Amino acid sequence: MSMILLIEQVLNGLQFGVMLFLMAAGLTLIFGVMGLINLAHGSLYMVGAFAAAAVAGWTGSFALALVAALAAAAAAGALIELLVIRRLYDRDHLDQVLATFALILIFSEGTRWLFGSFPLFLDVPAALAGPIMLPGGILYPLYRLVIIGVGLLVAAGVFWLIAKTRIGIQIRAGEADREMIAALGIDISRLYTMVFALGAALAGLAGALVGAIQSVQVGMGEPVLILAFVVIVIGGIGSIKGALVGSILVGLTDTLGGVLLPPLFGTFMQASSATSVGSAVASMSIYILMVGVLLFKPSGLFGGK
Amino acid sequence: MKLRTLIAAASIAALGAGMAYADGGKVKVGMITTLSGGGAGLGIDVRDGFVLAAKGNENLELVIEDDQRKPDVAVQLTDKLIQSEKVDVLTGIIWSNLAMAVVPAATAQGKFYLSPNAGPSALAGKGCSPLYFNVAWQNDAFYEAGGLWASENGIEKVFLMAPNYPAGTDGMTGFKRTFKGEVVGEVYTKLGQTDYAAEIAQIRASDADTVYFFLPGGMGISFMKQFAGSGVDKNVMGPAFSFDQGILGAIGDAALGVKNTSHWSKDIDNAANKKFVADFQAEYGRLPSLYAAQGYDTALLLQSAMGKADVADAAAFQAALEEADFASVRGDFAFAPNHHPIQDIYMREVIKEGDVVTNKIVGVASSDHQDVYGADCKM
Amino acid sequence: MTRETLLNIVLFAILPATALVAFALDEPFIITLATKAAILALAGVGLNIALGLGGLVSLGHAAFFGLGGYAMGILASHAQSYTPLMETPFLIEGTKSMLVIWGVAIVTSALAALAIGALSLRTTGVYFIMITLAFGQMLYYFAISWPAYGGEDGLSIYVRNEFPGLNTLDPIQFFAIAFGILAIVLFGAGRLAKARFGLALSAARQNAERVETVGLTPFRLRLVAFVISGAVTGLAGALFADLNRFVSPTMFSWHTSGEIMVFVILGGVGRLFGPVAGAALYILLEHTLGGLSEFWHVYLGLLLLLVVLFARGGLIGTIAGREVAHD
Amino acid sequence: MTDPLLKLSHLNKSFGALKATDDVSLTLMPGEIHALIGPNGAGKSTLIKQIAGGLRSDSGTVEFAGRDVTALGTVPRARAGLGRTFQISSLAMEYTVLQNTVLGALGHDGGVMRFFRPVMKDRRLVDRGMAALERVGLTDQAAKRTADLSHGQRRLLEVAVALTLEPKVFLMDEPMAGLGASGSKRLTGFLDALRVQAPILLVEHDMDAVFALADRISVLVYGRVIATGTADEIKRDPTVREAYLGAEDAA
Repeated sequence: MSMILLIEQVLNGLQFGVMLFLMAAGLTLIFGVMGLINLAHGSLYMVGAFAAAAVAGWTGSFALALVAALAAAAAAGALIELLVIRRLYDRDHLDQVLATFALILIFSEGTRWLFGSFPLFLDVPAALAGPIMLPGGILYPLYRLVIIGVGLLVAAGVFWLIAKTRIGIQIRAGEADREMIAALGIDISRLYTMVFALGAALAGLAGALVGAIQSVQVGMGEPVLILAFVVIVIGGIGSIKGALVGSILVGLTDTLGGVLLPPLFGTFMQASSATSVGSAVASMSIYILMVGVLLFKPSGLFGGK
Repeated sequence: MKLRTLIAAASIAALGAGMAYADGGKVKVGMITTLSGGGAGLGIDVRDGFVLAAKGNENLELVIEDDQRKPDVAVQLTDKLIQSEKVDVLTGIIWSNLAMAVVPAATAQGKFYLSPNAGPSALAGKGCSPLYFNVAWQNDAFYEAGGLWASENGIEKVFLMAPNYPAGTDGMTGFKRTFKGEVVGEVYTKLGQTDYAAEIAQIRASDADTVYFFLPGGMGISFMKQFAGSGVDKNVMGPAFSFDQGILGAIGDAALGVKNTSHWSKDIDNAANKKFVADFQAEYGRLPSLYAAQGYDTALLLQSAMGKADVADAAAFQAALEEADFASVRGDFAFAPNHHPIQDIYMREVIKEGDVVTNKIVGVASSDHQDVYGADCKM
Repeated sequence: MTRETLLNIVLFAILPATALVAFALDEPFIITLATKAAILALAGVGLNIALGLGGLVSLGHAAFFGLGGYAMGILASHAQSYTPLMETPFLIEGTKSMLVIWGVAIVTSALAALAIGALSLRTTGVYFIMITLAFGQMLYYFAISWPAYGGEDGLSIYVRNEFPGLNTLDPIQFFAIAFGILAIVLFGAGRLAKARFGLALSAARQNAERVETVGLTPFRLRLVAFVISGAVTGLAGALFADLNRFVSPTMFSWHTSGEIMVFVILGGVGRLFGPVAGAALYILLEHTLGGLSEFWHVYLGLLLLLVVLFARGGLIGTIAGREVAHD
Repeated sequence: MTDPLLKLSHLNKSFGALKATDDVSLTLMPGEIHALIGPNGAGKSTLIKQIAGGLRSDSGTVEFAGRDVTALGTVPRARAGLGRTFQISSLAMEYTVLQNTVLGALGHDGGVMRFFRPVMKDRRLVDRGMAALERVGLTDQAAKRTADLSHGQRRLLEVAVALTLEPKVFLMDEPMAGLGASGSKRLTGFLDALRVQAPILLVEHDMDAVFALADRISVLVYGRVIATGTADEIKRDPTVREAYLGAEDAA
């Protein structure tokens, strides 16, 4: 395999990882602050993508579509937080898993009811379409580079938010000790709604960005959700740094595993069976990675407790 | 999910067949298809096509059930339709894996099964049954035709891609069976994968002149959008499944110029097809897909047999079905001895008609195409 | 007699009563539904041993359900095609005998549970939920991409497997088999909960430190519970495959794990008959709501949400009230 | 001279910069009650965890009945005969009171991998559980849910569970807390008699009980044992008065 191809694949893995981070950041924040497992996070990703596709269809503007995705996902997040999620904070994980599993069913079929069963159209804006030439003669899609840029920017924003702002201080206080923030005179329920809406908005943004190069359809959030869970478990639940490291790790493992494993198996197997066995192992690779990490660090790479 | 559609007011002329019914001859049809969850669009089209063709036939009673694309649900619905509803004929399954579960269960209980979409190789060969008729295609047909067309049209080096599951690997095997050129790369992706950046990079790095792929549903949409954005300059070919009307709307301009093989296209020039396309648009307000065409043909076939024999007489009804005496929207249509179609497979190209992205026939890829599994079929 | 005991008797009687009425009315499909409920309840009873007694929230029980299913599918498909499963180092033939298939399903899923449990039980809380989910997904992707046994297409078995003295293709007789097993397992699970093992396991769920202090190892208790739980769910998987005469990777999907968990929750966590109530209710809903709307999952979701939020303790908890500690 | 049943030698434990246990050496002789006292935050709970096996020591050794158990965890130490009660009641709250003591009896008996016979019909275990309840005076509460017990009753149940283990050594973390005057007086009498069965390492805030019961007292301040001796010696010890009792008098 040529160096150029390898670099391109690493970029692909990075882009995938950055996208996962947008999902995982919300999940891990919500878990860290509120102690909640939210299986419905993938539905918020889907809400973002559908809102973006709908608005792009009406107005033709990708920028407006992104704004709509953020707004719709944040609103949907705030709504379910107020109606359902806040009743789950002091429940055990089992109730949380079940209730948010129920939310997935409602969101998926509700979206299908609203938008029909066919995938929607959402395209990359003309200005970002097509490839550009990178140093070293690598031809790479501009839009994917933009995704990497936006993702890293958002990551920096989230780190800044947590480290430097008032709400960040409150979030960190909440992670350390939930009773503490009440003692500090912070309106907990407002903080929770805000954190939840923030996580939802990040998921919605991811859905809209990815929707432009993938298929906007019902159920699109579930595979991403499971990967995002793998990410935060690897990184250590509640840790933003862990989410970032985990995302990149999973993105690279998944991309490079799919590329490198089949030829690797080809070195000691028949070509035809190597392709399918290699692909089979590649599709299991991130789960193997996760199990491996948990065996040596049962609470993830950056897990505190 | 249960829609009991009892259709009244027969109008034989409306069927364009112009024949008289045999006396009595009522038939109860059970349709099990995918109406909810992922892939529901395909089942809805098959249902709508079937209902359109059967409209006005009071001898045909239709019971529709939703399999949710789950094999276990499909098998249970089969039992239900046979045991409780006492249907005579089953139809509707979209997916090969569900067909593999339902068809043996139906024929083992002595019921006819007309497949409006899936055609797994096992059911065309060793597992064939006198009661099983495939009105769509054997799974390999579009791929074999694609390989033939590519060989005859100066394509030398292809890169193959499909999901790593049986329909995917079988399809690529079908292509390789008829393709004379060189396969320079072959990638099997994870089922349900949505990001194809890694594969596109491999395609770019290869010296293939053409990418031939099969990625059904959302996978194909994702791939095409990403491929168009990558600036890789290679021909794209595939079976019709990734370029059907329901999907083209979501891909948009990115699909323009793609060649795909199909047994049907809305511009096939015959009276039955013109009527079908016009009626379908009038009834449902959207362009028909090939799934709708298959549903429509299935109902036409069934009604042609109902005109000739009583379903209670299985041998006679089977013989009537074998004649395939109906005006298919595909033009010429006949059954091979293994009850799978002998039909022309066309090459289509994705074009833009006004604002609508759609398909246009550019030639015949394989005329009177027939599958290779019939030799194993002993019935 | 407590209200729960009375309720349990009613619940226990519902399935065979439904099947018998359907038999009298010649409605074989209703019998098939009752059979499905009995088998899914069995899977739930399996999960409930880990979840209810042991407090182990496993989101990967589809792994065992699927393994049981594939034990049936692989053995029966080899018997169907008269090809041996393995020739070297010694010959293993396929089989159509339910008893042998059940044995293989139980042993396979127990061994898998031993391996998965030994690794997963090193973690707790969310990590445990997620690592079990990951193991389930691993098997799911493996089953899809492994071509030997049908991959995504799954395996079709044309005729149901054999049970001595019974015609298994007759719905009512197959129901009798499934319900018989459910009854035996319910009895066993009830005894287990009250036996030494159950006392210690349940104590480990309530307070692991306490159990350690009296000199017992929570890890060992949980691992054994996980193995028993996996084996029961695997047996249910084999029966489910026989009900459908078909297996596919769907049995391994995380939705299956979620659904088994839904049976347990709908009925009531930790209640012996909870999964029976939950599975019966689920099947009932699937067929009544399914008849009302294409979008019945919305209603199922709403109902599930209401149960979790407002009817804690599930169906049995709502009707029978707080559980009294067993004597 | 007889050998000590429990012997701590130069135990250390730090949490970051904080030295929670600082070179602690202690012994517990057969038949004695050895009380461990000290102000809040002196490191008593940390030390108890190190002895019981829930917390690994940075250095030093724990010997139990002549055997080095430093490397062992909670379970093997419990099986070796260390009967511990918790400062904050640690019981199976959904169970009845009797079930909690039967659990203890089961732990002592071993043989937990039995899946069929109802444990509450196992005469031997139930009798042992009832006997323990009788000794602490909880017989009437046997069928009650543990969660419904008062705080004081839970403390007694803690002791009862420890009794079912028939340990060689008792490790009791504030058993008097929340008992009230008459309750602690009764428990004091009970512990007084218990030392014949097995010696007790007693962490306690109730000074009346400590001075009434303890054969020896060790004073822990900032993780260090600043003095060990009889009640009279401790009362007279100037460093103790300054570091501990003085502080209490002032308060």
